[in-house]
Amino acid sequence: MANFRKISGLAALASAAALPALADTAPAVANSGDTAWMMTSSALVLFMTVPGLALFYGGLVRTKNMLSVLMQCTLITALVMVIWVFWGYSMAFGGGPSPYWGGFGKLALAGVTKDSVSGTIPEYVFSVFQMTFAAITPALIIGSFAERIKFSALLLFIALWSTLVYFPIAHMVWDSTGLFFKMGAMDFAGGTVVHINAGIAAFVGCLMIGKRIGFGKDNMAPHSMTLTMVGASILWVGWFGFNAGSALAANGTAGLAMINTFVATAAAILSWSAVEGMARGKASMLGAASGMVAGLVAITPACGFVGPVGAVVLGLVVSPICYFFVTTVKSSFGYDDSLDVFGVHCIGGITGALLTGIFASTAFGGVGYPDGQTMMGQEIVQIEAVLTTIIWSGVVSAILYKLVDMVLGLRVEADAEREGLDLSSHGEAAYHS
Amino acid sequence: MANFRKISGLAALASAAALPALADTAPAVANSGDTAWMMTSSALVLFMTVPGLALFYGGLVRTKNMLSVLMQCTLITALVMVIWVFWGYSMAFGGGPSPYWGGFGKLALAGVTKDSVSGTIPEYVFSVFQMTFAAITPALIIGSFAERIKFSALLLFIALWSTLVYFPIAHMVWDSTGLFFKMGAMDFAGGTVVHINAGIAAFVGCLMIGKRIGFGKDNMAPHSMTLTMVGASILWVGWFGFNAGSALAANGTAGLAMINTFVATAAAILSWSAVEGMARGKASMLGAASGMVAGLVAITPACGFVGPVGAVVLGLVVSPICYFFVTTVKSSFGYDDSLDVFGVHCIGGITGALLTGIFASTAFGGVGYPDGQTMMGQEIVQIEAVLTTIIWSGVVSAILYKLVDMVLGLRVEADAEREGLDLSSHGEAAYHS
Amino acid sequence: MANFRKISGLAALASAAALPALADTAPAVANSGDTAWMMTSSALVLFMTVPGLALFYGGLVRTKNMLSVLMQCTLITALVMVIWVFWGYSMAFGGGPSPYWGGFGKLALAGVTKDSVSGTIPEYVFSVFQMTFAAITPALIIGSFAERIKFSALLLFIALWSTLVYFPIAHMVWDSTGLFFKMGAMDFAGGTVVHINAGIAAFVGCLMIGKRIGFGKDNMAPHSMTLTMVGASILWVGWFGFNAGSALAANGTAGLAMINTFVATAAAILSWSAVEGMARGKASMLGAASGMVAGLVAITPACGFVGPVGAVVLGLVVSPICYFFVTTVKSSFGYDDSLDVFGVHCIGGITGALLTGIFASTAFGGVGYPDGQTMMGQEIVQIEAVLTTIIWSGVVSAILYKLVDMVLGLRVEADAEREGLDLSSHGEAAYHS
Amino acid sequence: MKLIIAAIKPFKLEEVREALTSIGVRGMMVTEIKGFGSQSGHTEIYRGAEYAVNFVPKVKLEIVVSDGLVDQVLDTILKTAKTDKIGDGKIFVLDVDQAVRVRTGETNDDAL
Amino acid sequence: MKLIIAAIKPFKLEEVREALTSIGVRGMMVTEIKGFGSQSGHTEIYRGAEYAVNFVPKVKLEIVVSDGLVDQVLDTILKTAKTDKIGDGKIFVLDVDQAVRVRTGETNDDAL
Amino acid sequence: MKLIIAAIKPFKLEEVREALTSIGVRGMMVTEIKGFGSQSGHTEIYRGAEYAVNFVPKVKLEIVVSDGLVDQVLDTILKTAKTDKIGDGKIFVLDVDQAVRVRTGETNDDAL
Ligand SMILES: Nc1ncnc2c1ncn2[C@@H]1O[C@H](COP(=O)(O)OP(=O)(O)O)[C@@H](O)[C@H]1O
Ligand SMILES: Nc1ncnc2c1ncn2[C@@H]1O[C@H](COP(=O)(O)OP(=O)(O)O)[C@@H](O)[C@H]1O
Ligand SMILES: Nc1ncnc2c1ncn2[C@@H]1O[C@H](COP(=O)(O)OP(=O)(O)O)[C@@H](O)[C@H]1O
Repeated sequence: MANFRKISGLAALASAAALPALADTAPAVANSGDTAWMMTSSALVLFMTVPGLALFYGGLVRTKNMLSVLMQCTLITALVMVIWVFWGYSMAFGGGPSPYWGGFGKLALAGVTKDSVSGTIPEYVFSVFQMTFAAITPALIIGSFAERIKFSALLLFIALWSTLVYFPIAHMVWDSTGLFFKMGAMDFAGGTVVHINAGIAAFVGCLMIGKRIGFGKDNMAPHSMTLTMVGASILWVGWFGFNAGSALAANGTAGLAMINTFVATAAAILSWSAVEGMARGKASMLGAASGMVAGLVAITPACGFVGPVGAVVLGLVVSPICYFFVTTVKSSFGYDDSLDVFGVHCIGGITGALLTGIFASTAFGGVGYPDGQTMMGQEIVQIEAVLTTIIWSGVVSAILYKLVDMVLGLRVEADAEREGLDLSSHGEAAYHS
Repeated sequence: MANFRKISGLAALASAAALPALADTAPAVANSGDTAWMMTSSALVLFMTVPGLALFYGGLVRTKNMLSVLMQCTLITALVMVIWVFWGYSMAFGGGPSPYWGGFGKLALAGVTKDSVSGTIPEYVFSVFQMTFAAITPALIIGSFAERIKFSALLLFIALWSTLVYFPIAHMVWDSTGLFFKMGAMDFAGGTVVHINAGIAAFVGCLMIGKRIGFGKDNMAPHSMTLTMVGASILWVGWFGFNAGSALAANGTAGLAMINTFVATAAAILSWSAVEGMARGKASMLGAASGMVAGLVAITPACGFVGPVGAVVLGLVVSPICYFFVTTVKSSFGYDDSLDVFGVHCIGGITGALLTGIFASTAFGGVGYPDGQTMMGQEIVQIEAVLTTIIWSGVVSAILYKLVDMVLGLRVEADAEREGLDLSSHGEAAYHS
Repeated sequence: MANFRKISGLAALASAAALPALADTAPAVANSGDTAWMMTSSALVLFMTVPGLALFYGGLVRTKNMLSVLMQCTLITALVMVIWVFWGYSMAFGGGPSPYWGGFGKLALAGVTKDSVSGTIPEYVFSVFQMTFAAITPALIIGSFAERIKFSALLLFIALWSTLVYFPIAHMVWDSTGLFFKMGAMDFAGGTVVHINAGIAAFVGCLMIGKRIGFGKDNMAPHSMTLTMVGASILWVGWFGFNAGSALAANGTAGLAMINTFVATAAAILSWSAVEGMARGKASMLGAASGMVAGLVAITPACGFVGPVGAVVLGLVVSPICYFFVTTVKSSFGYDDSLDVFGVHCIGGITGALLTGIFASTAFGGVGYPDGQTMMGQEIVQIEAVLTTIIWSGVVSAILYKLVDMVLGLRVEADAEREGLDLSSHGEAAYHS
Repeated sequence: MKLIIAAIKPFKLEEVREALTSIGVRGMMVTEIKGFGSQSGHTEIYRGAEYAVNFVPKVKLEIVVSDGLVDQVLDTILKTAKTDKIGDGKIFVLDVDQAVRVRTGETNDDAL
Repeated sequence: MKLIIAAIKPFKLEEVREALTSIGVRGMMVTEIKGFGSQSGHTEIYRGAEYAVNFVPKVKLEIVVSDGLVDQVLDTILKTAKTDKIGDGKIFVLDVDQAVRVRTGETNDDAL
Repeated sequence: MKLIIAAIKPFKLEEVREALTSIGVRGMMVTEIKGFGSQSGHTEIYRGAEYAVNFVPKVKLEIVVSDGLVDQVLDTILKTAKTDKIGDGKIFVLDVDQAVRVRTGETNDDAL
């Protein structure tokens, strides 16, 4: 987010221009238009998580596990938000000088008041916007081990994961002292910190937790493709807050991020449907919804840097790649990533991160690289950022899963899994007639 | 809303600072950023009502009564909006000098044009924002007597109730000549006028209408916890319009209201789930959704006055209190408040109103009291406002229920109730396979 | 949209006043408040389409065709957006001098950068906002031949229809060189270009494709009135982006469009329910939802021109007219317009377009006519615009249906229709238990 | 052994089940069905399209009992399911050849 | 009395019900079932996971009639449910010992 | 011919169906039912309101076979549906008078 400013000096132009004199002479005052947009964006990102992601995932599980998915999304959101206030914001944006974390300077939002300003918006709004990112990222993870995770274990894992994986990586990417930020990695709205990060943690999770009982044998068809489509659509709508909100202002860069988020997604829907049409003769709703999410994931790092035609190409490209992973690769290796978090978020995120480095080139209609950087040089930076994230998140996640497994056990009993988590973990049923 | 300005002079600082000179010398012109935010907020509050509240409530009733709940929310919204144009706005904000109502000066929006400005926004936008509050408040009531009310009777009751209860109390709280406003009651976004007000009217309603046939014997489990969760989530998302919109501007106060609306809710979700976990060994989705709403209700009066840590504490506290009311108290007394409007909205609202008076203290990170006011003094004001609302709304509601019962009958026939209101009152069924 | 400026010079006053000097002397810079609102509006119009319209329509079909409706809405959206980037924007707003289309000057968004400004907002945002209109319009059409259209044929038809019908008519209405624009037709947010246009194309479509198997004999009751209500509500919420967004700024005119969009809709809900109550003794949810949409359609052309009381009257009037069409007229003539696109969108749109010419009069609280225009004169212009649209869209649509029928066949096999399009065209089922 | 099939009103299910349990019935199968009979259905109108729904929601019980219990079961259902309004339902009795409990392999009366 | 059980195609239900009514059948129980038979199901693919759905939606009718009506009922169902395509369904006839109408206590043929 | 009615655990359906197919059963009717028996249900609590759900989801199979196949069918179901936990289900056998295939009009054993 903030980092697009440094990278090229281009992105923040429009908004910066609006109050140059003021910024130096008078105390900073928030710009009402930027504030309006960022509050809207924050609400949109919450909307993505509950009910967006919850429905997208929930529709894909069997009826007997519906509420468990909804509960996991809801409680993760609640838990991370409370943690955010106490130590998350500080660890990510506490103002400390380390490239790895923000320090403890803003524990419990110390020093932040309603008159504090961050850029052109109130600091509370900046904090809230970032908080919504911190909440949705771990919620993405649950898709890989849905229908078998123990509820208490999940919450403990997420509390630890947010603290030891998310906050540090958010700092690295978006804080001006952060590691990737200094490297000049281009990640407009969080391709690495959100999607690759969650995607790899999910992948490790499903490997360590193991397959669902009956995997590959029982009919595990989505209980409501309707809800999945609703969830995916809400994700798309909310994602404008996520992507265009990452401009941290209502300006031309936000507009660019917005159009890209529209058209890359549109293109990815078309290409997933086309691939399906060719592979099995019919385009399915799950395919279109998957393409939608894949396109959104892929454009996330790129949205403020590439042009609309580049965005369309990015969208066209990402779906076949993800399709290949959720069909061929998954079935060859036989892991049970229940809702394809790895195949869509991690692979889609990597695709986006790497192509950002290419399509950002002015030659392809992008906004160009930071001063002195070449396409090749940028690509190397992009790769470094991706690899660092994969390793950090992958290794720490593995340790945390192991730890939680020892303390609480990661998985429910076989009978509980068979009965369904709704009844066995939450004591209710999603539907009664 | 408007009243936070008077109370401390703090709240409106940021936005006021932006146009001091202008305000005196030139004709008032709306600020585009504030206007953008208030239009967004208005749309969000409609979103809370339809489909938010409609789904939250609808999911909780049995299949056979689903459409009746949706219809009641929809028609109440429509009815109140039309009334609002003709006499509601005037009765609440007509500019009259009475502490109890706004007079008839703005019947049919007389004198309001697209150039009229209220504060920093077009008066149409102010009117629209207030209208959405007027629509959702009576819709909250229906939860207490769901599954048995006669449709025509409900509409008549709501038309009267809005006129004789809502508009006057809205005037008292939010108009600068209003009774509570002058007393210095702190109610940022409508804890009294919306939640306590509707909650007590609902309580009186379920007592007067009586229990559902089969209450305590038949399985009345929610027909779709999924829809209830979706509705609750939409309420949360929309509530940012409700709460942060009550700043009437896109500024630091709105930002404060927003972060509080996030974190108090998050905390209340956690504490409701924790209480349930301790009481029955499992945290349920209905519990988390109830905690969500309880947290939102409680933070409503407080959101522009307390700090984020105070908001978290408020959230943690409100859920156990509401939980106690919807479980122990309700079952001891045996009233049939079908969807717990009293236990969540009235009790949650009272909790919020009283704690606002405490956590607003700068000692607890709040913005402080109006000049010269002490915590004790403020608490007395808060209590007065709460009691006045309870008495006014309780007594007038009781009279109106009685009246409507005499004219039309409040309740459907037993057979119609057993068949379900969807078929008997609306001639359709919610689902066909 | 833009055309309200020309017509009276009134509408844009507030926003225009904000930057008069600037506009001439300095390079145009986007206004952050207007930009914030227009980005919000664009997201809202997408929200109308997916999942709004998809659910509104989807709930009305039988279970076995649910996904086909969702897929059609999703893929049309995706397809039109990609087309928009390549030639749609240019054909509508390419800057060419023709009254019929915009030329090829902006193919692939040539020349548009993040610093391009259109009015007071970034051109990307203007383009995105318009793009969402281009996507929802053809999606409206599908309702008339739902449950029997061949998927591939639909996509081909829509690609052609957008190109040969939508883009030209959008140019005629909203571009300052456009035919209707020059005639002074008052169509604030697209009554002709969106609703009449789609409505007549839909009507021609259902005539040419023929009735569903079992029409008038089998029970074709909506599979989920709940989803239909949710979809209608989302349409209402999103329509503020559509209508108030058509002010292209966050100002008093947007506020006027917003209040009108609230109250006309509310009035139309009430009057549809009232008519139903009189005709069959019960008001249904489908009736209220239909009234909601009819009210929204009717106020669309009028929302920036009439006053709130005029809007209420417009809403009260439109429902009985549409009711008459979807009941009496449809059953007399026996065409199978499955989801009443003609009866609601076309008829509602015509009602709105014609009444705009009347209620815009200052005598009825409207903003008045362009200089020198009389009510009678304006009505003639309105009628001309309506007729031109009906003829252009009707004739070209008929030709395109014929063409597509010859190339691909418009309709699925009888067995596929009986099995349901979800399985036969998309290979999945909407629900599994 | 006999198979007793009863179609009753849905809201009577709990009451009937309890009454049967109290006279010693230990198992049954319950199915939601659409009943057709002298009780008439209802009409739904959707935007002018009228659908006569001829079926009424009922619950079907299937209970296998030893011959000795048949009369008592019939009596109990007759008493508890009765509301004296049309559509109260029907009871049919059929002969059962064999019964087996899957878990134990016990047969006939032992299996019930 | 006989119990006639018929599994038919869902879209034939209305037609069959009407035809049966016209020959004097006054009641039946209708259940949505999954049928398994020579008519094959379909395959659904979800992101590469393939599910063979072996069952086909059918509707089961259960009709108790007096012995005299059995042949006519069979004939009527045979005629109206037939589409000449695979999966048209089966009809089975079982013997019924007793029938009782809950509302009145009437028994056997009087109860039908 | 005999009608074999079996109530089994839902997750056993596929296994049982396959096993039956392999011994020559060519058709059946499958219904989702609520079972009541010695296996107890569960309790759901909604904001303090407690609902004892006495019924357990089961699947009911109805299979008409020629007399010769009955024992084999019973054996097969007994073997495949068994988990040795309470609630494994019951099987009942009834006599069938007639069977007809709608499509062809074939009767009795030919119709199965
Ligand atoms: N001949 C029959 N065969 C099977 N089921 C029947 C028969 N007659 C009635 N039923 C069942 O019994 C229910 C009640 O019967 P109905 O005729 O409506 O009322 P009543 O028994 O009070 O006269 C019906 O809905 C149907 O399910
Ligand atoms: N032996 C059987 N026992 C019970 N039901 C059967 C039997 N055979 C077929 N059915 C039912 O009849 C339906 C139609 O049978 P099927 O074999 O598919 O077609 P057809 O009768 O045209 O050969 C099946 O779906 C099933 O519900
Ligand atoms: N007497 C009976 N008549 C009809 N169905 C029965 C009967 N007893 C049991 N069932 C069915 O068999 C299922 C399993 O029976 P249950 O008593 O719970 O377990 P088990 O057979 O292991 O003792 C029940 O859920 C019910 O559907």
